[in-house]
Amino acid sequence: MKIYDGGKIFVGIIIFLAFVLFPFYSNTGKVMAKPDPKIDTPEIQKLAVKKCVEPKDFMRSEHMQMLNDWRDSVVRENIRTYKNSMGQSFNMSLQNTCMKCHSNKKEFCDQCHNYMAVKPYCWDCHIAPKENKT
Amino acid sequence: MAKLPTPEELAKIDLNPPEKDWMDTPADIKPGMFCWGAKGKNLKILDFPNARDWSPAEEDWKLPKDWEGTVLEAFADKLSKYRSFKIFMDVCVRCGACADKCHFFIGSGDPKNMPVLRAELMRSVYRKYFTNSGKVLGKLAGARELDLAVLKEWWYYFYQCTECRRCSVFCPYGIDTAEITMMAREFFNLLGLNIDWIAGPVANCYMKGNHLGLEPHTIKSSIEFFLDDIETVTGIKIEPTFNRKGAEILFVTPSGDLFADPGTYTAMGYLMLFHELGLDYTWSTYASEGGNFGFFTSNEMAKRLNSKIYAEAKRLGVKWILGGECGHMWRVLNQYMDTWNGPADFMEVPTSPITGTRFENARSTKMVHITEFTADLIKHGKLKLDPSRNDHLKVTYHDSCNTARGMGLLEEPRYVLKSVCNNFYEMPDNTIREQTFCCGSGTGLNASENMELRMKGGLPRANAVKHVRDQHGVNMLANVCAIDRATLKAAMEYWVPDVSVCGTHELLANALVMKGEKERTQDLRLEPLPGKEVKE
Amino acid sequence: MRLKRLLSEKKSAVLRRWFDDIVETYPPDTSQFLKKQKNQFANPVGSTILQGIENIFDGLLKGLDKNEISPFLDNIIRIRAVQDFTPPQALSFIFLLKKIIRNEIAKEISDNELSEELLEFESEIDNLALISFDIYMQCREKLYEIKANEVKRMTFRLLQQANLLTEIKDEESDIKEHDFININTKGGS
Amino acid sequence: MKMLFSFFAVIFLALLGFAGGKSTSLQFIFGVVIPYAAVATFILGVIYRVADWARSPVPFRIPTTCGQQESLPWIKQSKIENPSTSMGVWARMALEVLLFRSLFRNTKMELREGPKISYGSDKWLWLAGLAFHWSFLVILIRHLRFFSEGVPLVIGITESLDSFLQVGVPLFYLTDAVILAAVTFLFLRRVFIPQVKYISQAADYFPLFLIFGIAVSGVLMRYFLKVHIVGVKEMAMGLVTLHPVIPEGIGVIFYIHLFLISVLFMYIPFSKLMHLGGVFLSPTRNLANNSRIVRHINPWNYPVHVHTYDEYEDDFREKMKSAGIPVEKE
Repeated sequence: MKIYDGGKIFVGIIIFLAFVLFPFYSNTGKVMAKPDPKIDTPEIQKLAVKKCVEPKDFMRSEHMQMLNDWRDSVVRENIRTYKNSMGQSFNMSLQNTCMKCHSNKKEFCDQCHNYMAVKPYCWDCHIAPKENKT
Repeated sequence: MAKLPTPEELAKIDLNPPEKDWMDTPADIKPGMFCWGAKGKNLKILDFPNARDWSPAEEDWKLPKDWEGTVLEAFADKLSKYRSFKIFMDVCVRCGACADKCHFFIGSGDPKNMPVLRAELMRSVYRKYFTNSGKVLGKLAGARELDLAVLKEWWYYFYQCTECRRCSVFCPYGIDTAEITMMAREFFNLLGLNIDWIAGPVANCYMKGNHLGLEPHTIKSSIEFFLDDIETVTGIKIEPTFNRKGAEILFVTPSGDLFADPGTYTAMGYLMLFHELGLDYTWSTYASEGGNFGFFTSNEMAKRLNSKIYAEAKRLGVKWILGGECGHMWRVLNQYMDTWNGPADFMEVPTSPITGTRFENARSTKMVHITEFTADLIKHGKLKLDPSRNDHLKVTYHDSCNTARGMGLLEEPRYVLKSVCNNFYEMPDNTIREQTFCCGSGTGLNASENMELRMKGGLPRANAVKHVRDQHGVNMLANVCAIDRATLKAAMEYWVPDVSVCGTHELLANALVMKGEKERTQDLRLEPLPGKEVKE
Repeated sequence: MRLKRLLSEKKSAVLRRWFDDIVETYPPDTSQFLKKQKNQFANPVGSTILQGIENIFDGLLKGLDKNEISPFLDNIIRIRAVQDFTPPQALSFIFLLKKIIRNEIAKEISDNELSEELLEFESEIDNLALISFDIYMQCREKLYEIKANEVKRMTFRLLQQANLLTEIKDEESDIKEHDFININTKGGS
Repeated sequence: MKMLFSFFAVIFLALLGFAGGKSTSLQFIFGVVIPYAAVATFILGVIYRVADWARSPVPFRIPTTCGQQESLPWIKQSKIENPSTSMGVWARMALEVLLFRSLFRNTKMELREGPKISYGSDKWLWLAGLAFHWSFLVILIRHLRFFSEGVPLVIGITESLDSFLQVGVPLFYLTDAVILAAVTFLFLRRVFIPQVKYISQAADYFPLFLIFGIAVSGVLMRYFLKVHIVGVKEMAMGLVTLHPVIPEGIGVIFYIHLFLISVLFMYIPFSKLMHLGGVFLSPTRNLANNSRIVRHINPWNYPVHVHTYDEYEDDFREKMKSAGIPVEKE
């Protein structure tokens, strides 16, 4: 089989491969650390029932939506109390509710956010908690 | 008795095809739209297969046995030889950008004249025999079998394409219907399905050196007729040479200009220009055809005809070749000749003996277009011109498809025209330069039996001419193509009757002030020059 | 003429219907193109029809003047004369106007007893048709004339050299006169 | 018919993806086997097709010239539209591939009558085509965040540009809207412009529906039927590091999305979508118009039977002599 303009075709194919195989070769040899959000802060340890404001699955997929809603209702409507699906009430506050328990931003929030390359804009306004070096 | 149809019914009869798929609508071969079949004797001269007389209008096309096999074999062969063909079969996304760009579609409204569909006529067969999806899914994949109806449809529509390449300008992948039409015509040729208007000139050109079948002495005597006319107009006697060894330049032009008006006036223009320059050049009776109807037949035939130019240049020992005004001739000379019959290393890089300009852009083929040559002369002030002699003309310029889209010769002829006449007007932007509209009769479709087709195809061009006529009073349509000179004349007669057609060098020769000429009172057409007749 | 006043008020509606109906006489894919492509150079057929019918209609309203109206009829008919139409098909577009007008102002006609005027107006349309036959024939004759002219142009120089003509003929005596013209005039380049 | 067939084909494929995601036993097939097969088919298929094209030579130098040729030094050449150098060809190809130069030509229309809107359709094709292809590229690039650890800056920038409006949570991507709008437009013009409908094949509708399905499932997944996104990335990383894993509880919509993408990748090499490779190989665009300057070689050029000068002279010698035309043999 004769290939005409082989040189150009070859270069083209190499460029094509460089693009499509990027995910493969750029990750060779890397051992992927799965994100491992830690929930063993002192504050959580103190809790009798270790439960967040909503069930874990819901929090996992909807926390961004919830935080967004909280912000809107606090800042725009001055409503500060959140009633969860169980009828319990919470103060809508990132700093005083969420981060009180999850005081370990690096080991909790950042675990997944960095993994997924998501940069939430919470910390554009809020001051990230100062963490003790572990 | 049947009820009389109402006007509405009458108007619609036959014209609204049922909402059927195009594949289910076989071609209706209509008189006025096709050319007569090639004569057996012409095909025989050229050793073409299935040489016999035949008529497209008859049911029986006298096809050879197993013609399907012949076509499919050739199809596979062409796919392996032409990357263009293979890619153009594969990559069309049917976006429709080309659909309304074809002059035949615009003029006829026949949907199979949309370039995309013209190509699909062939792609559908390609899918059936050369792709897996087509083999398996059949019609669902847009595939269909090659049968007689398909062949006839091909024949009808690929002889309604002038290979003008306008569609390829607009296609995002540069798909060029001309390439596909060429392949179709290769197939037809294997089955003896050529047309008379092409096969005749090709046979002539092969045996006698030019399409018209002019024999050597005839060429000489017809040029002598021009010399008489030139003497009448200018008082100057010109003595050109033929087949002269040792000349510096070989001049090759389309033979149409030796016989058909108004091309003849262009030929007179060349003679006058060369005489005025004292150019050391010769005509050839052997390579007496610039154009190449073989190009509308098959690649091989085109090469067979084209070979004469270099062969003759070599025999005569010229330094370089000058080519006259022609359209497809220049596509061939620019894009094919050197590849077929080169290298032309026995010649020198063309250099104008008058200005010393080296034509670096032709340093391999050694062949220069006459408007490049003349534009250079004018730029260097080597010609004495009196453009007022063309003051009775309001001129516009028609770009030939092939010089525009297969070469890019756009400014040279314009520069010449603007230098030799005072009234020059461009047609609208989307009808000139690379977007130029075909005359409607290229690729050997300039017969007379298909006049309706030619008029439809010429409509978009004529329409733009009409616009400048109405706006600026344009009365002369200049061009650099022998087919244009012949066919636009007809198109103008029908669509814009008060516009004449001429070659660029006719106007140049009219304006050219020659040494020792008498006061001119006539133009090359022997018509009185306005403003000059009183002095007589 | 109350009818003509009425029609000039309805002009744009009538013209739109008329244009659509004419365009409908083309195959469906074509008709859509003719309607949509407004560039007069990319779509000479559609724009010629559009301009033509407006001027023809104006001419009818003003009172028929053959010299004034002919060029516009000519523009349309010249195109249809080379398209795939039979003669009646090519000219039927004139008669379409009658029906359109009747539909468009049906109510006004009966309300205002305009049928007398309508009859008169329709006979003007009939006149238009007669002029059109004339133009159509001229176009078709022109086509044949062009064919003849082309041959003449190409053979003119041959005839000038009548001696040559006989010379070739002697040599290829098997060629008939008709063939001779074919061989020696075709190609062109 | 052609349209309905394509539509139901895509629906059927989506259902297959649904079944694959629902059943734990099928998840490995739909999450690992098929994606690997799709990528392999895509890569090998594209290479095969390109190599297959390359097996046919380009016998003649046939660029479609769209501007002034290189000629006399004082005549300005159109160096991109009618290139005579490889630089020019590169520029021409870049304009063609990146900006769809040829499609853009459609807009250059003047002296039109009527309101502007009436003629815009051709420009719309260019705009929709451009919007579609660029969105597709941006979407591909930002998906790379699922396939890389320590996501490269380019991907991050692309993503933040795509979501710069900062609307909604998760941030809304512009390209999601653009690609849906563009695909819809490209579909509608196939349906509503009669001449385009007339030329359309099932192979034209199918990819449109398929890409529409992919985009819709992606949008659903991001904004509405949220999936376990960390799991998605784990799975993606597993695939590219060749240690495939099937994390639990990702959500069935993800499997639909993934399956449709796999189908698209497998479909590309065997369809008109190969225009992605073909556009680079089109001889009317990727060649310089320099055939009078440099001899182009046709590898299968073969000698042909010609009518030589000697034969010609033999035919006409006497006539030539009597006409005073020089001959070789007296």
